[in-house]
Amino acid sequence: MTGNGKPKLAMYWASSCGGCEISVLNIHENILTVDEVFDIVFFPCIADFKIKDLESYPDGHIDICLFNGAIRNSENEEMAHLLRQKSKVLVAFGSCAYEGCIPALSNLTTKEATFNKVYIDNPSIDNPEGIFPQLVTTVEEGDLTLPNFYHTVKSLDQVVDVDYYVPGCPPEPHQIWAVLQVVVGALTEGLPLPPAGAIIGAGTTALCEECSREKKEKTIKRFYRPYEIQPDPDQCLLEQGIVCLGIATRDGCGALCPSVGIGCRGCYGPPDGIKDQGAKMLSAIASVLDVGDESMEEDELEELIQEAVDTIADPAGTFYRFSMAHSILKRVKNGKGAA
Amino acid sequence: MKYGYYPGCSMEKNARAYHTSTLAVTKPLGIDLVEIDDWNCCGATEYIAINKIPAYALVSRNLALAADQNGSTNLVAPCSACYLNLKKVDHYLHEDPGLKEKVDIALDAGGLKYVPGSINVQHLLETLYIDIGLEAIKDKVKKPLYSLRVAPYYGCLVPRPGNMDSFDDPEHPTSMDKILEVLGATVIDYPLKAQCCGGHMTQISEETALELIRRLLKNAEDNGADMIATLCPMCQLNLDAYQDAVNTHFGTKFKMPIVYFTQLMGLAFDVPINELGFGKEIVSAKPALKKITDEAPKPKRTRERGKKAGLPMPIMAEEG
Amino acid sequence: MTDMKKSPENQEKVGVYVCHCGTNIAGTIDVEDVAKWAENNPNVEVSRTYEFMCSSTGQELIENDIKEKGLTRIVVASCSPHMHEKTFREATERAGLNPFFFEMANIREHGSWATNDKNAATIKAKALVNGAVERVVHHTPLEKIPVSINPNTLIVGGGIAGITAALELAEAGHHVYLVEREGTIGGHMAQIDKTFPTLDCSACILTPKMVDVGQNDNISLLTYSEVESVEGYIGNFNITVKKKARCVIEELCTSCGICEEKCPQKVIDEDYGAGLGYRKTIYRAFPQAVPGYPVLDKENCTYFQTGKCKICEKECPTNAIDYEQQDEMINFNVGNIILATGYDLFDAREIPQYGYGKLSNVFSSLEFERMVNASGPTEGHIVLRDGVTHPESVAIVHCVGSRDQNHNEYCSKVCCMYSLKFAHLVHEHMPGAEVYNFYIDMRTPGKGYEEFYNRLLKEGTHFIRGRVAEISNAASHPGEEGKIIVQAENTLLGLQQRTPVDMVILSSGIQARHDAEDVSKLFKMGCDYDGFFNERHPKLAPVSTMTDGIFIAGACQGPKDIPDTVAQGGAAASQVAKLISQGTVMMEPVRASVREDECSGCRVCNTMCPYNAIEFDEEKEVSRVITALCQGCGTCVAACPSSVIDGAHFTNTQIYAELNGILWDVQGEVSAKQEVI
Amino acid sequence: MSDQYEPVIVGFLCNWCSYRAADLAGTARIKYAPNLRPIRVMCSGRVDPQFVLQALRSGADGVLIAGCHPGECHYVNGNIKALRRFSLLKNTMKQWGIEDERVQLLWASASEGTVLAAAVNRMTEEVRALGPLRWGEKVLKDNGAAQAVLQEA
Repeated sequence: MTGNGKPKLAMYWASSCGGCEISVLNIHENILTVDEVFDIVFFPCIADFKIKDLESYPDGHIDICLFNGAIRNSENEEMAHLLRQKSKVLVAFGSCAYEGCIPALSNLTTKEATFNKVYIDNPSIDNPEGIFPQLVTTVEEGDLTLPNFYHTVKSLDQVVDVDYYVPGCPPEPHQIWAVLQVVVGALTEGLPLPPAGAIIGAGTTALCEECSREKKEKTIKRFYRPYEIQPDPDQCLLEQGIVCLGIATRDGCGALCPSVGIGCRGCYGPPDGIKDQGAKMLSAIASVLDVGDESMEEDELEELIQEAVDTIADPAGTFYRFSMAHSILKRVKNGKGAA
Repeated sequence: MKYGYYPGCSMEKNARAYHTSTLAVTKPLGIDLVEIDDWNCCGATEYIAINKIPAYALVSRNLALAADQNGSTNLVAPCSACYLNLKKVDHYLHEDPGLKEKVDIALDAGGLKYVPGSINVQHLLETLYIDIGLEAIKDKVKKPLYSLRVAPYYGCLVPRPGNMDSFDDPEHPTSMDKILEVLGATVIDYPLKAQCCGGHMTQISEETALELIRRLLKNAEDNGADMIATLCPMCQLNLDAYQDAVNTHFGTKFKMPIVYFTQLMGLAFDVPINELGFGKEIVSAKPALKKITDEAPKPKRTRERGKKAGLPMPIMAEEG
Repeated sequence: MTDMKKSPENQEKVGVYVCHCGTNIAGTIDVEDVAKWAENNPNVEVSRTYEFMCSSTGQELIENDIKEKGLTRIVVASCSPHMHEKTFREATERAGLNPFFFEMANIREHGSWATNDKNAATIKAKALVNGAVERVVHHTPLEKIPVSINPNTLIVGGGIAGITAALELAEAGHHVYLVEREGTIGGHMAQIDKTFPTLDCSACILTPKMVDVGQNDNISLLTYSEVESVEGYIGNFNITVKKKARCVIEELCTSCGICEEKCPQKVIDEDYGAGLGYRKTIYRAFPQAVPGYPVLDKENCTYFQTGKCKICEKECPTNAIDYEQQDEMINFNVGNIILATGYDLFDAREIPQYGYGKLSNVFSSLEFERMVNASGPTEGHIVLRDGVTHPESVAIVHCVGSRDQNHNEYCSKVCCMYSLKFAHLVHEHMPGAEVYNFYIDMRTPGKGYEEFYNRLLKEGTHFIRGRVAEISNAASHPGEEGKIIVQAENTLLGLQQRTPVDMVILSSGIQARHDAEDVSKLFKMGCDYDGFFNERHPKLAPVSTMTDGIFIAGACQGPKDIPDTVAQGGAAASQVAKLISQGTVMMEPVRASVREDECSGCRVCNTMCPYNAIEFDEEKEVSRVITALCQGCGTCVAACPSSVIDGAHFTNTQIYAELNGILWDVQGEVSAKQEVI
Repeated sequence: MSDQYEPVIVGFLCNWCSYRAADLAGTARIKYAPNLRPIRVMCSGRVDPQFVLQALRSGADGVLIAGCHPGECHYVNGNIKALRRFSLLKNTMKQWGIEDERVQLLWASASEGTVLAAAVNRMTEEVRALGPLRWGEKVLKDNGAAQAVLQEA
């Protein structure tokens, strides 16, 4: 607890890959400004902090906490509650905290299936007795405990109240810097903060806004996986039959992936006013599938269309790659589902 | 392709010509007919009428054997009566569980069992027309039967109305017409082509049978047929063997050869004539066969103008 | 949903009115319970039941509550919105609310009438009412869209239906474009000799009307023409018509007929002449044809085939022949369209066992019409195909292609009557000839029809009740030699009956035009299973279609005799006249609109609209809906991946609200935080 | 109503064909399963897959989308677009573990009251056979019991 009066910054890493931290460091020399402006009070990834340090802070001690990572287990949840309690402003930082991201893809299967995959079926695993991690393991020295692995991966706002969201997997450095500036402005010059619950560090409309590719009327006969096709450098990828989630994804990243010929993955989440990014994407994509017309026999029609939609492998995984935890259904029905 | 083959009682006897010609033409068309081992009589047209359960059991046995042997789910019967019986029984067993129960007991006694619907019963005509198709048949034609005026005769069993998923129009069948057409023959369209030949009436009430036969022969002749092509041993026998009786009874002078459509296919395929069983017919087909020309006959005008002051006939669909 | 309860609309004051509809609803649904239960909804201010909400007192109930209780939204739970939505919207409006602040719950057609299970019906009714309440609070005020009606009208088809409609409108002072595929108007009626049951000569009553059409300045007659494209919507359709080259310059032609007289080439007249007579290759279908200009038949014209002849050109006194004439595209605007495209006759060749085309003395009904027609190829003499012999016996076969599972299952309505007419004509022309009518059932509904049947019974026609199995020349005994034998089971005697005759007439049924489906697509309206055009309502809107501004008349809607056809022609005309005199129509404001500032310009919606109502602004790189063209289907709304297209009156918010409303009893709603993981 | 479990099926009916088909079924007093809860949309092409998911999320056991027969759509081909979305949605649903019978697409013209009624009866039985879905409580709330100790995994 330093008394230097600088606003206090915390960043925590729950269920995620750590890309968010790297992305923060990616703001280059600005990181010095961050260090100048902020008093970093909890940031396990870059400096040695212990939970007891955190617990020792008075409530609301932290001015802004960037929380990245999804809620996969009981430890993640405990930390979420703790940081919420200690922070004035809690930011769901990055796609995992915001809407579940890759970890939440496991909501498409069951905890059991996941465990079997990881501890039994995995070729690099040698586990003949089929031992799974235990919540509690008693050894001479006493009980060892592990966090409880939940059935469903959740986003941060599904366990605690969140003030702001910064989307992206990871958030783009320039956006991070913009966000920090806003906060700094608010803390130092008393500038207004964005309304609570706002999505900051991103645009409001869909990515096509930022995408420089030429867009025409869309008439798609089938879809291709990236390796199946050499995309035209200037034309809209979707029109070429490459699944690009840009049409249903919030802008702000500068359309990085499409600019290098890779369809947008959708990591910035849906633009304003969309309940379910995957469903919306699904709807749009199916709509522009230009196969079958009203003159055909019903069976023939259904067959043709089925053929065409079958060219999209793993639709759920594709359309919900990042937004699973925020999707309408959130997870697979018990037992059944893709496994 | 492999097909189960149910010759029935007549094929190797009075209908030898049908049998041999069938084997002779199916081979080049890639149809591999495998005779059902240890088959029995189909009960013909009478037995079912007299004593149902045994009759059904009798037929079911053949179905069971077919299902049991040679791996093909298709069973071909060239005889119309055999065909209809097999198909009918398969259908009834499927529709009527009560009946199936009884029949199963009979089959079981013989260590057999049959799942209705597991065998697809086909008449030879169906196999050729549907499975093989006109194109394939056309490809095999080496000596077209130009100028031979043939009246296709279907009899009453194959196109029988209500025959489950019949492969041709029961009221106006045309499958044999189309096959004869691709053979190059001139097909005679005549109204009685699907009417009764008298069947076993010849044994029960000859009078009736002869009248039915006479009508058929006359109608074919009036429409200018050189010969009649049949697909059923019974029909062939009645029209051929009783022609003499008809002539004496009605004082007519019919000399209408009655052959099997497979014999004509054989001719067109240029199969050696001795493999086709010609000469077994009572009214010789030879004179008629002489009419075959190397050149296709001139197509008659698409639209017959009435004579002077006459009124034009309607254009026929396929022409107009 | 929780987020919706937060919304300010929550303060709306909703009035709920549950209708008894006598016992129609109250008999199955506990309306009192539903009304009481509805009060629990925080949005509901008053909830009542009433005997008949659609009655004037029922409507006043709503109006008073709005005025006295300051209701802001209205829900009526009664019949289908297709029945009374309009009624209650008007009531709502009368009391000063926007009519679209009303929502209907269909608890009769979809509720009380669909089940006997009272409990289930009541639960369902609650769901539907709740859905309507939740939905209506999210309704926004909408204004109907006024569309001005172009007073011109397009009529497609110059048969008696089209002619009637055209004259009705033209005489009312409105301009009409009458488009006819053939060279002359007149249609099937012009081919017919006499009309049942009155037996007045078809031509005598038809041709004067045809002449009127030709002479009426308000009618632009486009014969030998077909509609190529139809764009737009009620009040303002843009029509393109292809005027096929008839190789005759209409301005110069005096219809003197010399070209036709001198033309050396004779062909069988398949269309007007039903294939029974002959015509020249430059010809008028019949002398009274309107317009009188001939048509040159390029397929058969010696000049077009061989490059030689040109006799017509040489003979024409006014140099009206132009072999180089090209098809011409004509474009014009109309406010309404009447389709009167008529019917095709069932082709008897489809029933080979009836021998048509094979047995020379089997005739189609149309052939016979031409034959008995004094101006026909035989000058009205009834003869066999040889053109000279008079038949001594004639069989008339009803229901050819009709009431037949293999062909058309429906009854063609006119065949019985015209078959009776045929029988009468045979008796009249050839007393002593035997006439046999083979019928399934005798159907003679209509003024004077049954009497006509009785008259035929007296005239000595043999009526045999039985469907004909086959018609052949296969004699089974000497008495049948040289005859045509009609085989049928006489179902009254229960006997198979073979009837040898000299002549057979096949009374073919009425079918939809072979290209009816293309036409219905061209005009963006529906066809039924048999290919006849769909009316808006089988009883209450027989000449309207689901597409505003497009009407149908005559046999294109289903089999009809001349009186019905004429009546429909008139009805369609009056429908159009009504719209023209209104000047403008108010269109449902159910329309899509793009929130352009939020549109990313992805162009997904661009291909969605069947009416091309979505345009892309290359400048701003956003898509835009042209309201006038939008029909409000909402396909683009569902497609828009960033939800920036709003479908007025069917917004996402409204549908989600209704959805969660009707699922009131199964929600089991748990906020994300309560969800156990 | 008997004690047997009564599925709740949400029906998105198009204004021109299937909604009128349901009207006709009623007018003709055809009795069919009261389990369908209709929502009127102008065209089956208006049905946003989000609606289907939300319906299931909000407790429906099944969703029926009904439109005009292909070629008969009042809006020319809105139903074709519905079919395209439906086909892709079904592929996706499979991955969510949602049985095909729970989300169905039906063509019913305004004159096919019987068709609609029959379809609703059939679907009701199919869904009844599958048992309740009730996503909120059954899938999300007691989803494999949170306190499940890892041994069970």
